Amino acid sequence: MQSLVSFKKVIVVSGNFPILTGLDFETGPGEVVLVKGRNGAGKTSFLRAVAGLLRITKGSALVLGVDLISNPADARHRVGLLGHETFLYEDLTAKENVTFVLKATRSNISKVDAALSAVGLTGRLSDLRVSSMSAGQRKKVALAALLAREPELWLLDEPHAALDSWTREVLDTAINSSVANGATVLLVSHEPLHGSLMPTRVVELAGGKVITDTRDIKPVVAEKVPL
Amino acid sequence: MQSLVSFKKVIVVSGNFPILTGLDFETGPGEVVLVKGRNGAGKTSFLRAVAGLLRITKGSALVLGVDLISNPADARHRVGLLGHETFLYEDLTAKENVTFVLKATRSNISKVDAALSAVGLTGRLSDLRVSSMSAGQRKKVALAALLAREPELWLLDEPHAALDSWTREVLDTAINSSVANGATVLLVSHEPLHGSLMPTRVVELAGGKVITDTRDIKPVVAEKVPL
Amino acid sequence: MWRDALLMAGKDLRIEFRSKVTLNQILPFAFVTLIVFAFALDTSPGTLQKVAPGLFWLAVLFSSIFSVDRAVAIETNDNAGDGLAVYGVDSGGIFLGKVTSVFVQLFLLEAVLLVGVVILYGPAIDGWPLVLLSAFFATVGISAAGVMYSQLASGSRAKQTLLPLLLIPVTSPVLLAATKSWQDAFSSTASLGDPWLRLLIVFSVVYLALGAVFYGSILEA
Amino acid sequence: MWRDALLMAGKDLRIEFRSKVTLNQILPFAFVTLIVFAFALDTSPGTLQKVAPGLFWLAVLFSSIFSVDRAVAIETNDNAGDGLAVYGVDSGGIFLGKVTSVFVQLFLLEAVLLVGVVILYGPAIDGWPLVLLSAFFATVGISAAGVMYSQLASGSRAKQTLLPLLLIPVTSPVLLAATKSWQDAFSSTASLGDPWLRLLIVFSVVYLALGAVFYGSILEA
Amino acid sequence: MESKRYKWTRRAIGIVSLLLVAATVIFGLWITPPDVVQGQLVRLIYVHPPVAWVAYLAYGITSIASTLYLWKRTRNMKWDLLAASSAEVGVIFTALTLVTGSIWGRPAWGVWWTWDARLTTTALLFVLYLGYLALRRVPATSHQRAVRSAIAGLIAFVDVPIVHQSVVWWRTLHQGATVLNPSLSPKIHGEMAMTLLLGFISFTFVYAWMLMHRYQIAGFEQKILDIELDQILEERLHEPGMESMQVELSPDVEQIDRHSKV
Ligand code: HEM
Ligand SMILES: Nc1ncnc2c1ncn2[C@@H]1O[C@H](COP(=O)(O)OP(=O)(O)OP(=O)(O)O)[C@@H](O)[C@H]1O
Ligand SMILES: Nc1ncnc2c1ncn2[C@@H]1O[C@H](COP(=O)(O)OP(=O)(O)OP(=O)(O)O)[C@@H](O)[C@H]1O
Ligand SMILES: [Mg+2]
Ligand SMILES: [Mg+2]
Repeated sequence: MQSLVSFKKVIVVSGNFPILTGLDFETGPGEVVLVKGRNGAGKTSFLRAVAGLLRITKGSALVLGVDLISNPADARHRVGLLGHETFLYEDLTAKENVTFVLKATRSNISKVDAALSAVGLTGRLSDLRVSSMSAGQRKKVALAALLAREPELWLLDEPHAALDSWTREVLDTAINSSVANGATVLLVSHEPLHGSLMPTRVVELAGGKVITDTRDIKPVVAEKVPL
Repeated sequence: MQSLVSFKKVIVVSGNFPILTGLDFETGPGEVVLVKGRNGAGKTSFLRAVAGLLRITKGSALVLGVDLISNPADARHRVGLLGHETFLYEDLTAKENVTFVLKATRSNISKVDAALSAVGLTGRLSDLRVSSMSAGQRKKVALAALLAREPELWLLDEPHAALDSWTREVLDTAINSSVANGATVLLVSHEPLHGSLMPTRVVELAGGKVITDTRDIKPVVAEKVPL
Repeated sequence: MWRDALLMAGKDLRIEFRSKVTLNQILPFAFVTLIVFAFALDTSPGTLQKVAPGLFWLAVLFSSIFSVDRAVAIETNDNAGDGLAVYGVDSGGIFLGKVTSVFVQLFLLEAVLLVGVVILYGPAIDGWPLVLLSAFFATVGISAAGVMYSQLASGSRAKQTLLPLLLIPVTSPVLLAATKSWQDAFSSTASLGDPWLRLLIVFSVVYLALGAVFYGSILEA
Repeated sequence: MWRDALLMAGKDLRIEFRSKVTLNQILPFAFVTLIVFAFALDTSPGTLQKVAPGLFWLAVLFSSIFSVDRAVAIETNDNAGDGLAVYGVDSGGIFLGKVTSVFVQLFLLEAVLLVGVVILYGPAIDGWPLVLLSAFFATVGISAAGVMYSQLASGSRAKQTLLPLLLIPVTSPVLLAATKSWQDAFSSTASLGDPWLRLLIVFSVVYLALGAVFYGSILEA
Repeated sequence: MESKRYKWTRRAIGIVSLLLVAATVIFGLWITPPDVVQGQLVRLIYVHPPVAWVAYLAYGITSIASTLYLWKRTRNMKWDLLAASSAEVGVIFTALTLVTGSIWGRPAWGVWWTWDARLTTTALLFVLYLGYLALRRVPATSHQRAVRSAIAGLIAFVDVPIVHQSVVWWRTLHQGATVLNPSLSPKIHGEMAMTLLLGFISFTFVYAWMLMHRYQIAGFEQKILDIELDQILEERLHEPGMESMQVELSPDVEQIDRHSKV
């Protein structure tokens, strides 16, 4: 199996604190990896390291065939990151933000409208400045940009937070269909997953390293609380 | 039944946008009200209005016996708000932040250590500046301040987001025990609730008003996905 | 109110002590300002000595912009100001606390800066009591006006640029009066009955009063 | 790189057009600066006229601080800069785009400010070509150095105060050279062979080159 | 706001100001004699002091309206709109003061500008109210904007008496109080005094006309906002998610009373 992400004994020290402490992780295409762990375990830092945004202090790290130690920037544009921050410009509208992202990644900007309406940002909302949007609406704009970009590697850091159940379905469906097209997904989540999105593998972090790695997951679909 | 929050035809217009459009809501002590609704429905705004942080344009609003139209500030210190923002000072440590909140609310500062260890912020973490904390750790600091304050009315805006499952349990237990002591809780959440926290009532918002209000909730405990 | 003022001042000074912004950044900035003024104005050698008080207070005024900006930014980060509202902290107390914290920082800055001015431009100082009293009241005025206007300008995402526009005109009387009174102090005509000193006292009292009255409405609005 | 530069400049100018910060706030601020300078320096009547170029460039320098601060703040809000990294936007392009956007805003500001200076301080201007060329290269230099240092200073939470501290010293040669060259232009000795103009050209080229080379490493670090 | 009466009053004031300005021009340029010292230059006196005084008047109105807004019992959005309109017109008149003064100063003093106390304080007045207008453009709710700008406007007004007294407090190059002096006895006489008075009246009318126009535009802007608000409200009440609505929307309940909207 070709390896998409390969971290070997990765150590990240920042401000004299060891954030990642010898993390080993490997994944190939088409996987949906759920990354679990307590608050402060290093999940966000792990995803940022994979995206090439965090300087690796020691160890070896390959992402999409690029060595992050020597070229931290070269894999980034093939990676899609949706995190606690949405990377949006407050003074631009939803549409302008998505258009900018597509131009910046040299993608086809004809997909803007489709992506916006896929997440339900139509009419008034597509021309509303991000600064007047609710928490969930902002997240939707970021999500639309991600959907339109179709990256090869999705790094999702608690993507469901702030989204309503309708948009959660949209996200889950999008993840499933992109995985069907060969993309790989690393997903951090504290919520018990349910519904259509099922991980192929669960990795648990603690103290900045992987402590468990489970591959055979029984596809138990959770029963939703009827609220 | 004595009414703790009583909103009648509340309209909030801000920046020429009707955020709340004639919202009716009433609750008495000891209730746990789950507030649901799509992104942008007005849930956050509703909680902020109850906390007296959003100016009410029209309608009548009473919170803890205080008229919000004439005295928007008078009920605030008896209300605890935990929202998308945590109101923390980045350059102060966890302990200093909680101590400041308790001093500002003229509460007993001897409860600081107990509250911090209740959410698991002990040792190194209690003296770590908030600026170096992970998303979940920040939320825990805010939660600790809330627990130590013991407000009469809890306004929780997606409190579970970013918290790990262990801390979720802590939060749910705390809510339950405060409700047992007569506090009232308004809880915004997009996640299917499970576990120990069961709302006594579910209110759904859309377009800035209450559209459904369900009181008899079958206590179906959701099955967790065994991940 | 006084309790809350103390609490706020303590917190703000502690944050300053942690981040050392005034010490490490605003103070050097003030010095740099003094030096570039000298750069831009290097005409005859006597000029700089004559305008030393003016340059000193200009440098203080520009530094104060950054200082009050930060004092208010502490509360707008992560919306901590909303937190204060929910905790029921008195708005007059918030105002006085912030003014105190800014005052302490600016006054210390001025002390160091004065040494710099004496060394760089070499004016002779006669009336020390006048120098100190003028500096005291000028600093109170600048801090009070600064905190109030900084709060007025907050909310705008482009606050850093709006603040100096609002603040400099309203504090320019303080700048003028402090300059004049120092000029008197530096010459042999120094006396504590200096009319400029009286103007400074009036200004500081007026701005403190305005702030105590209006700060609440600005926060609530 | 050029494509990315255009994209960034377009976006930044659009944001400026939306928020109108330069027009509504930085420009009035520059005027206020001109007025308070006069306040602080009102000695003999001839003085201001003589130091007009110096005061003009001081005002521009202070305004440029706010301008570049905002240009970089656009990317640090909501960590948009990390976004650019993930989208694979060329760092040289980011630099050039930001410099272009800042340059356009500052140059327009200078045009208006010059009218103000002529009216307020009343210098006589002879060598227009020299005035324009010096202004052009000085502005390029200030914008390039400004964007680079502003990026250096970002990251620190107390950026607004760190930036002027870093920026003023490195641009003071530009300040000096632009002042001198305008002084020549305002007298009858104006010629395009002015040595100060040559210095300005060297500076602007050097800062542009430095930025294009190092901006990437600053972003990465 | 756009009642018939308002419209006709405005037009009448417009016509009167036109006639008055024409009369001022005729008197100022042809009827009055040139000055012994200043020659033809003195004719600027029929424009320059009046525009300065009208600027004071405008800021005075702004302050009164701001106070009325800040005082809870008289609080009404109209006062805020009036304050803003008057300040805008005041800024224009301050600019005119600066311009006519400069034009006068060039031949009279040999410079366009000098750092005399009156000139400096007038320039400050100009930027103080530019700051006021900039503050109004900060995105905020209408109440927030009204409170903030009212406070800034009141404080800025303190400069007006300072400008007026500057010639007394500081030894200045600028003309001392010739007309509005403490003893209220004008030091100019006859035709000149009459023409100056005429100039003052005519510019006051011009101010009134401009203010009414600006205020009306502010009213229109408000009305457009209200219409937009209605449309958005309509949209908001039919947002996705409304399907499960238990009760029917009763349209009359949903009307937001605009005039109490603060
Ligand atoms: C830019 C330059 C100038 C500015 C900003 C300026 C400003 C003003 C202002 C604000 C007033 C109203 C004062 C008050 O009554 O409270 C005024 C009045 C007046 N100005 Fe000027 N002025 C300027 C230049 C001049 C010049 C060059 C002259 C004549 C040589 C002049 C002659 C007068 C006179 C005669 C009055 C009426 C004074 C009175 O009766 O109280 N001004 N000016
Ligand atoms: N100035 C404004 N102009 C236009 N719309 C605005 C403005 N301010 C707020 N809104 C809208 O107000 C609505 C209410 O937002 P609010 O944050 O209360 O929603 P929410 O229910 O908490 O959503 P979420 O689940 O996404 O957090 C949103 O639809 C938002 O777009
Ligand atoms: N400068 C620093 N000094 C001390 N500790 C630090 C510093 N920077 C980061 N940390 C610590 O690094 C750890 C990793 O943080 P990270 O954001 O990756 O956690 P996470 O798993 O995403 O947590 P969460 O679930 O709360 O989002 C945290 O425990 C944090 O306290
Ligand atoms: Mg995280
Ligand atoms: Mg919300």
